[in-house]
Parts: sequence; C-alpha cells; structure tokens
Amino acid sequence: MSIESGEAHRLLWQMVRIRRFEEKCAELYSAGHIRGFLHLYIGEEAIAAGALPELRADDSILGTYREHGHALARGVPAGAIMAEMFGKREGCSGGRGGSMHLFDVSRRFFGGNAIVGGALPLAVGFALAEQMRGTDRVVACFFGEGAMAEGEFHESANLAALWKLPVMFLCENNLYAMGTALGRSQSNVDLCEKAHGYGMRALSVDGMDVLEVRDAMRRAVASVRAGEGPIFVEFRTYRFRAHSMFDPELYRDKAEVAAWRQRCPIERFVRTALEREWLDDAGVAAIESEVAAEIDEAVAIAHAGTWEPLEALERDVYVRAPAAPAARA
Amino acid sequence: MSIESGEAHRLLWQMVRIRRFEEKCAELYSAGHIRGFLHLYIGEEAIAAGALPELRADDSILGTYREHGHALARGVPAGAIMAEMFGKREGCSGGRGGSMHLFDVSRRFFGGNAIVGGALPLAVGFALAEQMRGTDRVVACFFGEGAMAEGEFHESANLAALWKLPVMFLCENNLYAMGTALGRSQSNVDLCEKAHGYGMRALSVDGMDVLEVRDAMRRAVASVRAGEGPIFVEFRTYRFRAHSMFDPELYRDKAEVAAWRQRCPIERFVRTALEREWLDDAGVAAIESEVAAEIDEAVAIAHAGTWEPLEALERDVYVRAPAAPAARA
Amino acid sequence: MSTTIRTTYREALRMGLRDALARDERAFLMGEDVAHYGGTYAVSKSLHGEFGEDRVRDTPLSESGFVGAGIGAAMNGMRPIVEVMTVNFSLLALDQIVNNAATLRHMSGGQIEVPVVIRMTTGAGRQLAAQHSHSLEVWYAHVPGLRVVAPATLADARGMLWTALQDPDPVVIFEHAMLLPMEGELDADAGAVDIDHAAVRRPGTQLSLITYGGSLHKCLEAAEVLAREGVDAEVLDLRTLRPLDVDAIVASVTKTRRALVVDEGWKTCSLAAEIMALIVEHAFYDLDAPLARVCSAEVPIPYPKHLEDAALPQVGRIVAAACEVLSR
Amino acid sequence: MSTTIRTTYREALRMGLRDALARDERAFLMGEDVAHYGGTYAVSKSLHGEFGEDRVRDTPLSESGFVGAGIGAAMNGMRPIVEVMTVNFSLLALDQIVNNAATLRHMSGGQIEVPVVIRMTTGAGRQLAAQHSHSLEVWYAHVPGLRVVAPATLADARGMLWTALQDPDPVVIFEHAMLLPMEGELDADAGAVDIDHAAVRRPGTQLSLITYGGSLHKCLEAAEVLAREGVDAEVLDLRTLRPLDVDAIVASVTKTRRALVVDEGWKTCSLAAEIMALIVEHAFYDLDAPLARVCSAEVPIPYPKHLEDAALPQVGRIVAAACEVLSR
Ligand SMILES: Cc1ncc(C[n+]2csc(CCOP(=O)(O)OP(=O)(O)O)c2C)c(N)n1
Ligand SMILES: Cc1ncc(C[n+]2csc(CCOP(=O)(O)OP(=O)(O)O)c2C)c(N)n1
Ligand SMILES: [Mg+2]
Ligand SMILES: [Mg+2]
Repeated sequence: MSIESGEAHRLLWQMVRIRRFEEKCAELYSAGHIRGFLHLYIGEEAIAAGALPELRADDSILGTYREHGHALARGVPAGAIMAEMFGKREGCSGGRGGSMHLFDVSRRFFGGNAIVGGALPLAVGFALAEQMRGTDRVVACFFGEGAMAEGEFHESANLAALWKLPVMFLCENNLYAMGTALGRSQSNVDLCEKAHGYGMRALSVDGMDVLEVRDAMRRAVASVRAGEGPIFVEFRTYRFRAHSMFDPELYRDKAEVAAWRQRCPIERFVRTALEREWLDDAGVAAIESEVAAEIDEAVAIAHAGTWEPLEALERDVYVRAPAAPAARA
Repeated sequence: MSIESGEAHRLLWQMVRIRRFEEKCAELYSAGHIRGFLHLYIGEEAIAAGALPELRADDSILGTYREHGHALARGVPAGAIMAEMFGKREGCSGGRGGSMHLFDVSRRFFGGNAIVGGALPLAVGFALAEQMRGTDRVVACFFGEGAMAEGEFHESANLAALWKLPVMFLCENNLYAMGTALGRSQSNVDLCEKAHGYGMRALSVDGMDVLEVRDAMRRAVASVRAGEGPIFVEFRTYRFRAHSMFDPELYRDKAEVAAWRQRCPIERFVRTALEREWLDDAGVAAIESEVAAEIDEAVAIAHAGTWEPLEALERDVYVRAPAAPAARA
Repeated sequence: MSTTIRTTYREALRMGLRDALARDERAFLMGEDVAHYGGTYAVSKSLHGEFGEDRVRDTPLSESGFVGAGIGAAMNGMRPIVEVMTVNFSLLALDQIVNNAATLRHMSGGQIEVPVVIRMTTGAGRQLAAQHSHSLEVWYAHVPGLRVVAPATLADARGMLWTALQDPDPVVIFEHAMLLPMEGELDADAGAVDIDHAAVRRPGTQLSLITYGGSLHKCLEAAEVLAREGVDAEVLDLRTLRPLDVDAIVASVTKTRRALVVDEGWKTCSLAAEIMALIVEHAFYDLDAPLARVCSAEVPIPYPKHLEDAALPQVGRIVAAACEVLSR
Repeated sequence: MSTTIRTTYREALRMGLRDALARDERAFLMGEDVAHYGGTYAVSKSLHGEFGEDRVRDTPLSESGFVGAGIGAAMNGMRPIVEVMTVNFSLLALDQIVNNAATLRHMSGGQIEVPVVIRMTTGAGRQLAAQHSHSLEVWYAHVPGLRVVAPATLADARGMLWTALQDPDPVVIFEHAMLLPMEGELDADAGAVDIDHAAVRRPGTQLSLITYGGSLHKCLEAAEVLAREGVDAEVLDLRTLRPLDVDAIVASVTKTRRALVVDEGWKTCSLAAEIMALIVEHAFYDLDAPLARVCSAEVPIPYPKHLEDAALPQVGRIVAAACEVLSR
C-alpha cells in the first residue's frame, strides 16, 4: 500500500470527523435536538472515508439511512447535515428528511433511503442513464448485508449485470441487520458467491482497514469506469453501537463487540500512521482539534437554523401545484 | 433406466392425454367455449408426466397459469378441468378460475397462479408447515425460467435454503418468458449456478425425456423427503406453441421451433418404447383411442355443465359473510 | 382546417409513444416484452425496429427492479416511459413508486426531480379472472406526489403521454384494456393535451354521470338510453385522477343537482367514494338527491362471462342507478 | 367480579400473542426481528424465550417472501401470525396479500382457506419522516377477501388477535405506533373480542366523530373540549375497517344528524371518504349539515416536529372542524 503525502492525514481526518460527528449526534439525540431514528456508523468509518474519495465529482452516490459518514465524506458540509438532523431549513434536505434522508444533489449525493434495499433499483437506473448517454461516470450504491435478502437486491443485480451497467454494489457487511445475524438471514453467508450467481465480479475487503478499502475501491472504480460492467464489493465491518437509539442490543455478546472494538479502524490507522511516520502525535492531535472546531460550528449552525414556516408544508409535493378548488359562498 | 411393466404405458398415456387435451383446448378456444388467457403446455408434457407420479398423495403441488398438464398428471379429472375452462360450476374451481386457476384441494393441487413467481413464497410456507409438524411430506412448486428474475424467487429460495425446508423448486426452462429469451432476461443463464448461490442443491435435466425426468425427480423427491433440504431442478424444455392464444410469435425463428419439435417428448418416447418393446403399435394406438374417448367425455361434461347463478357472485369471498347494512325506509 | 384520421385507441397510444421517442432523445420505453414480443397488447409493436433495442428495451420479469430503474434514470436526467404490463403486476413495484417516485422531491426539500412516466393497462372485461382484472387507480390517486391520468378517448390516448413527459413529476397513466380496439376519428396533428382538467363529454342538465377510463363509454351509452327516456344527463370524464379537478365536478353537480359516480374499482374505498365526499364537502346544499355510485362488486373478478359481466358496471346498472337518483 | 390490571397497549398486544401461542400449537409468530431483537417495538419481547425459535421466528428482510410463506403455511393448516414491521414495508408484500391471501378462496370456488393473520404497525407521530409514517389502512380496506381491524383500546389490542385467529379468512391488524405506551386498565381475564362491530366510545347527541386507531384518543379529547363548550359529541370507533359496520355508522349519524370523520390517512381517497359516501348513501336525508373530515395533509410526512404535527390530525383541528360542521 502506497500512501502519498497528505493522504494519511486526509484519511484519518475523515474518519475522526465521522466518529466525532456521530458521537455528538448521540449526545444531541439524548438532549432531544435530534429526533426520529438515528443510526450511527461508528466502527464503520473506514469504508466511507476510504471509498468516497475514489469517486469523481460527476459520479453519483446512493445510500441508506446509515449515511452520515457517506455524506460527510462526500463533502456535504457538516453544518448542513447537522441542521438537517435538527429539522432546520438550513439542512441539506431543507429539514424535511432528518437523519435518514440526507440529500445534496449539487454533490450528486442521492443519499438517504430508509427502505432497506430501496435504493438499489434507483442505482441501476442512474447507471442506465449514464450508459445510454455514453459517459464514463459510475454510480456507487451503499447498502447493508441485510438488504441482500430483499428481492430488490436480486432484481437490481440481475439488471445491472445483464445490461453491463456502470454500477458498484457496495455492501457494508456489519454482520447484523438490526438484531438478525447474517447466518440467520442468509442461507449462504459467502456474499461474493451470490454476486457470482449473476455473473457479476465480486471482491471482499477488510472494511476496518481504510487503506485496504481505498485500494480495493480504486481498482473497482477504475474497472467499472473502463466499461467492465458492475461490481460487487463486500466490506467486512462491524457497528460498535446499537442499531438505532432504540435498540437494547439483546442479540449479541458484549465480548463480540469488545473484540471488534479492538479492530477500531481509527486506532488501527493511527498506530500504522505513527509507526510508519506518515503522521506524528502532534498531527493526530491537530486533527482532533480541527474536527472539534468543525463540529462545534456545525452544531452552532444547526442551533441557529430556522424552522420552515407551517405555510410551506405542502410545498415541493408537485412542481406544478394542483389548483385549489375555487372558494364558494 | 429401468422401467417396470405398465409404467411405459402409463407415461405415454399421460403425455398423450395432455397433448390431446390441449389440442382440444386450442380448438375450443377458437370456437369461443374457452376464453380469457389460455397457455398451452404442448412440447413440455414429459415434465408433468414424468415428475408428478413421483409424488405421494399427501405431498402438495403448486404451479403456474400453464398448469393443465400438471393438473391432469396429478389426477384431477379431465372433465373437471375442461368444465373449469368453460367456466362451469362443475369445474375444479367451480368455474371461477378458468384455465389459469385450476385447483383441487382434495388432491393437494394448489394449482394455478397467474402472477409470475407468485406461488413461490406460498410453497415455502407449505413446506414450513410440514417441517413444523414433523411430517415427511414434500412440496413441489413448478415455475418458468422467467420467474427466476423476480424478487420473489430470490426471497423464496433463500428462505427455503436457510430453513432447510422440504420444498422442490421445479423450473420449466422453455427458454422464453413470453417473447423474452433467457439470455435477454438473465445475466447468468446457468440456472443451477443461481441455486448454488443460496447453497441449494441443484440439477439440470433433459425435460424432453420422460424417463430422465422421472429418474431425476425420483432421486430428488427422495432426498427432500429424507430431510436434505430444498432442491432446485431445471427441466430443459421448449413450448411448441405460442405463449398464449394472443401471441404472434415474432420473437423466435420458425427453424428453432422446428428443431425443437424434432425432439418431441412423445414421439421420442414412442420410438424408444417400440424399439425396446415396452410397447407395440397396437398398444400405442389403444392409448390414442382411450385418450380420445376420455377427452370427448371431458368436453361433454363441460358442455353439459351449468352456470353458477348470478346470486352466487359474492359467495366465497369470506366464510363469515359480512352483514349487509339494514334496509332503511 | 385540420384533417382527421380514422384510428384506434391502441394506435393512438403507439403514436404517442412514437412522438415521444422521436421528439426527445432522453425518452425511452422500458418494460416486459415491449420490444421483441411487440408489446403484450401490441401497443409498442414495431417501435423497437424504429428506435432500436436501447430505447425500446425489454426487461426481465422484475417489476420492482425496472420500475425503480426508471425512477433512477429519471432522477439522472432521462425521460423514461416505464410500461408495467398491467396494474395487477404493479403491486410488485409499489414500494418504488410510493416510497421513491412520489416522495423524493418533498423529502429532499425540493432538490430531486423524478420526471418518470409509468404506463399500465387496467381493467377487466376479457375474462382474465381474479389476478388479472384489477382496477386499482384509486390506490395511486391516494398518493401525494403522483399525478394519475386515465385516457378514455383517442385524443387523450395520444396526447396525455406528451404532456406527462413534460411534467417534472412522476405521472402514472392508466390505459383501459377494453378500449384498445376502440375506433374513432383523431386530428391528424393531435398532440399534447392538458392533463389538469376534467372534460364534459356530453353536456346535460338533470344528472351528472361522473366517471373515467373504460367506464366513460358505458356512461355515454347510458346517457343515450336516459335521453330516450327524457332525462338529460351530463357525462363528466375526470381524465385526471390525481389531482382531481374539483371545480369541474362541483360545476357539473351545481348545475344538475344530482350525481351518479361510475367507477370500475371495487366499491368500498373507491375513487367514487372520494368524488362523493368532495361533492358533499363542496356542494352539499346544491344537491336535490342522495349521491349514488355504480362500482364493481366486491369480489375477486370471476372468470365466466356472465359473472364477470355481473361484477362490473354495465349500462343497464348505470341506467337503473340513475333512475333511482332521479327517483323515477 | 372481574379484576383489572394496569397495563399498556404494547403489553396487551404481547398478552394477545402469548395467549395465541399457548392456546393453539398451530399458531406461530414470524417476522423481522420478532425474536432475538425482541421486536422492533418490543411487542414480542421475551416470547421466543418462552416458545422457542421455531414458533417465534426471525425472518430475513424479505417482506414478500415471508408474508407469502405465512399465507402458504395458513393454506397448509397452520395459524401463522405474520408481523410486517410497519405498514410502510408492507408495500413490498402487497402482491402476496392481494393476489393470493385475499383472492384464493373465491378463485378456487371456496376450496382454499387462508387463515393467516398479518399484523403491522401503522401511523406517524414519532418524526420518522416520509418513508416511515404511512397510514395505508384504506388500501387494505379496499380489498375484498381481507378483514381489516384496528385496535385502539387495550381490550382490542389484546383480544382482536384471538378473534382474528379463529377467523378462517385473512385478517390484517393495524397497530398504531403512538398507542404502544398508552396505559390503562384491562380485565385480568380479557379475551377474544368481537371484530364485526364498531363501538361507541363516548355517547353523544349533537355530532358524530367517526374514527379509528390512533385518532380515537384525539377524538375523545376533542369531545371533551367540545363538551366544555356545550357540545355533546358522540365518538364512534370503527374498530373493523373492512367490512365496515355500516349500521353503526348510520345509527350514530341518524341520531346526531351531523358527522365529522377523522382519519390519519391522506385525505384524497381516504377511508374517511368512504365513510362519507356511506352516510350519503344510507342517511342523506338525516343530515342537518355537510359532512366533513379531518385527515392528514397531502404530503409525504416531513421530519420536523412542527411540520409533522401540522400534517396530522390534531385535537385543535378536530375541534375547529367540528365547530364548522356545527356552524358555530
Ligand atoms: C423494507 C424494509 N424492511 C424493514 C426495515 C426496518 N429496518 C431498518 S434497518 C434494518 C436492518 C438493515 O440491516 P442492514 O441492511 O444489514 O444494514 P445495517 O443497518 O446493518 O447498516 C431493518 C430491518 C426497513 N427500513 N425497510
Ligand atoms: C408478475 C407478473 N408479471 C408479468 C406477467 C405477465 N406474464 C405472464 S406469463 C409471462 C412469462 C413467464 O415466463 P416463464 O416464467 O418462463 O413461464 P412460461 O410462460 O415460459 O411457462 C409473463 C411476462 C405476470 N403474469 N405476472
Ligand atoms: Mg448490517
Ligand atoms: Mg419460460
């Protein structure tokens, strides 16, 4: 694994940003500023941080309800994301979506889908549009391993492979779908073998190693961009926190969680970076304080944000507003 | 391939029955006695004729809208089937279903489903019920290769394999789904490989050879009954006729059809049976006339059948009929 | 003066498709058997020869997958026309239509546009039995974010697609299977039609027959029968099922003071119920008699002709119900 | 005399499940995260410990697959209770529910029985935004062959499942998410309840508030407010959404002569519209004022609390609408 000057810094910075941002979210959830469902990405940061920089500005990204990390790594401003979680109009979805529905079309972040598997057919369509226009843009679709049981995964994988579309199926296999362990939801836990059933190229990557993620993603993007058709990538990972803020975590051992925490992508990368002298302690500390400042600012933006007026409730349902019935005496 | 005395006769008789029955259906369709959609099985008879005798009376069968052959081979009386196609109350579904919806619960024929893939989840549930009760009954579900693109196939295959249910996924691969050739609907045309993606056992069989069908089915049934979990069987076959009575057949070459017709399962079996002296010419002729008589009788039953009175229209929607609102002055 | 041509509803639909594909290179047609088979109902016949397999694209049997792909392609700048073979199979695609197509604009704060058109055949009448005879327009008409239209004339069959494709929001078009062979005259240069307003297909003064789609022609026939009995019925074709043209409904009922709604959907929770509710909300004091509706019987549509006929709205039932509303 | 216990709607649902599993060995509960996770809404918590993983069975994320499997198991002699986590995800299973569960008895000429119970959480109010806040009861209430019930009280939460399991036909149970923590008294020996009839939850003489599910309690509160203003409102809890108890609706309206329907579904083509249509059909001449409805705003439900509140029926809006009906 080669690493250019500055890249180690950027990778660590991104992971730390995501981690600290989400820790703050958890706090703000408890304080009642964030509501609804909140799904934390903590433990999985290496994937978003390693994968997203490999995409171009004109590529498209689709994700799930566990998408704060992807939005941040794509460059959606932390303040806009935090304001969205507060439900403020300054949020990246105008406050309408909340944590599960982050969007930023200017960055081609087609974000947050809260229906498991629901973004997969969309990604196929995005890629079909690129293919029909003859561009070399790719479409990256993130989803959890739980989504692979859904019929929509199957239909999308087949369509993409059949039509050789430039779509990347990026599976974040954190071993659980809510409380359901992979082995209790999939008859075959070798996810790459499933992809092969569609004649799709597939690879499996250590999702706790940001450099491995980066390298695999780089190669995968290049091949898709070169017209080799869709690819399936499994990122083996783990979420350190509960599924959502409501989850009592009855379904997994504390010991299992602890073991995975040993593989924390941030600590691991810090160790490597210090060992190899890509970074020094001061550099790491600087990242932490830079991130802390950014997050403070994001929270301030969110607090300072404004509420959409009630009159706007019915806006943006249609572009051409339906005519209201004429008033009658 | 061994064949017991009488079995050759039964196999040929069943195939001829199906063929002649359907030829008659086509005629009666043109004459306007049969209406709606009519999907003929002609060319594929070896599958139903070879496979169904391998099931026990207490096993369950589910199929598609192309299920006349299966119903006949399961022992549903030809008269009841024909009457059903006429829409008469003497039909096996009381006339309500027509060609696409043949049912005979007394023979555990849960028949005709006109939603492609729609019976697959049901079959999983049938098998789950057997497993929970601890029986050794199996569930046989027939479907076309076109159904394998549906999400419901994927979900059903995974559930069956995950829970090791006694269900047989019996795929009649006649190479076309309406006008869509397999290669234009599946990224991977090796259907068994798809089954392997679920960790499911799979085999592929020449569906034009009734003995091969019988043998494969015998082994497959035995393994499922023995608790080895679900199995996928591909029967390679071809429909000689149009998809339905509306199909102008623009999508395939006459030469291709002609080539497959050379492999007619009936002619082929007759040749073998005569060669090996399982049957003689007189025996074959006797089958034809026996079948002709049966079909004449079936048509007579259908003609003689009665129409359900209009008052019965709303019957059988619920068992406990909803109370009609009280009449008011 | 414009010349007219003699044609059918099926051909008018095909002209609409051809127009669309010729006019806008972002447009493409996608669905099961739209290309090589020639379209289940022969609507798209020959188009893949004219425009190529890329733009008239057969899909596998994957309703959720290819409808979702159409939505995604629309989000990414294309103008997909997705054909779901029939409304019966659209149940498999409802998640995509409701949770994505209808929702994304609002949920993204107005950022995302979904200019997809989804066409599907609807209705019963050909003895296709319980799984192939639904009229679920009302379900779609319930969903904010969708426009829903139902062409019942040749001009609408040809022109609604054009207008729908210009709409930046998702539009669902319901084409009634029984209308396909319907013949009539059509302006040779017929083009886009308004999809915001209902249309009075027969003016009248004593009773409003309010309907849409396949039932329009039954209502027109019923109005003829009623005319012979001295009743002057107006026939209002809703055309657009969402958003409903409340003003047109109210205007008609205010004039006639009596209304009968005819809708091929099952009666309970039907679109007819919504029309009745709207009239009660907006024109209660203008009514001289209770409103009534003729809908389909509440059964999975049975196969035999006599039962299918009995299950569906028919001219006789419409006339009888009209007479009741008129207390005659 | 029967003793009562203090409990919650959530626990009452769990008691109902426990009863069912204990009473009938053919019964089993199946759905996403019903076992190890303890149920998304903690309804089935601890049951898999009591009854084993076979009978409280986690499924993969495969709504169509496992709902269909429940239907198949019911056809084959079991009494499955299928939990669809929320109604939002049931869109993925509609094909199985409509084309199979609702249809098979009729289409098979009465041979096939589908005694499945499908439970799902419904409703908004927890800021879960556009894809998790649907109230699609009206879609299910449209389908012949289904029974649809909506428990709004502890007794119904506990007892409707029992009755539903005795029904030879498919029953869909809608449990409103906002009611789960609701506390109250319940008969210690509460059991099966009738699922054929609506219930007057508050008798009154001047106005009928007709509602169901999560909106019942808002209506009861509104009735209290109205009472303070001297209006005696009746509150009718529909309980069963299909088949509707027309007689109870008509009886109430005939007495009060005015009605307001409150329904958390989107307004257009709502269940509220059907209630209004029924009243117009059956009690038009008994009405002293136009009917009215309070429904959800026609938007995908937005995330922020103030907008979500504004989108949903609220006590204030109900009272205001009631005053309009009463012309006060
Ligand atoms: C269609 C659908 N079914 C169920 C749910 C409820 N749900 C939300 S997240 C989730 C688990 C998804 O697991 P996975 O795909 O592995 O993603 P992860 O949460 O682990 O990132 C479930 C069941 C949903 N949102 N959509
Ligand atoms: C869900 C659904 N989509 C589309 C159809 C229309 N349709 C009926 S049969 C058929 C082709 C099915 O092909 P296959 O599964 O290979 O079976 P075959 O007809 O070849 O026996 C299609 C598209 C349907 N009935 N159901
Ligand atoms: Mg997961
Ligand atoms: Mg086929």
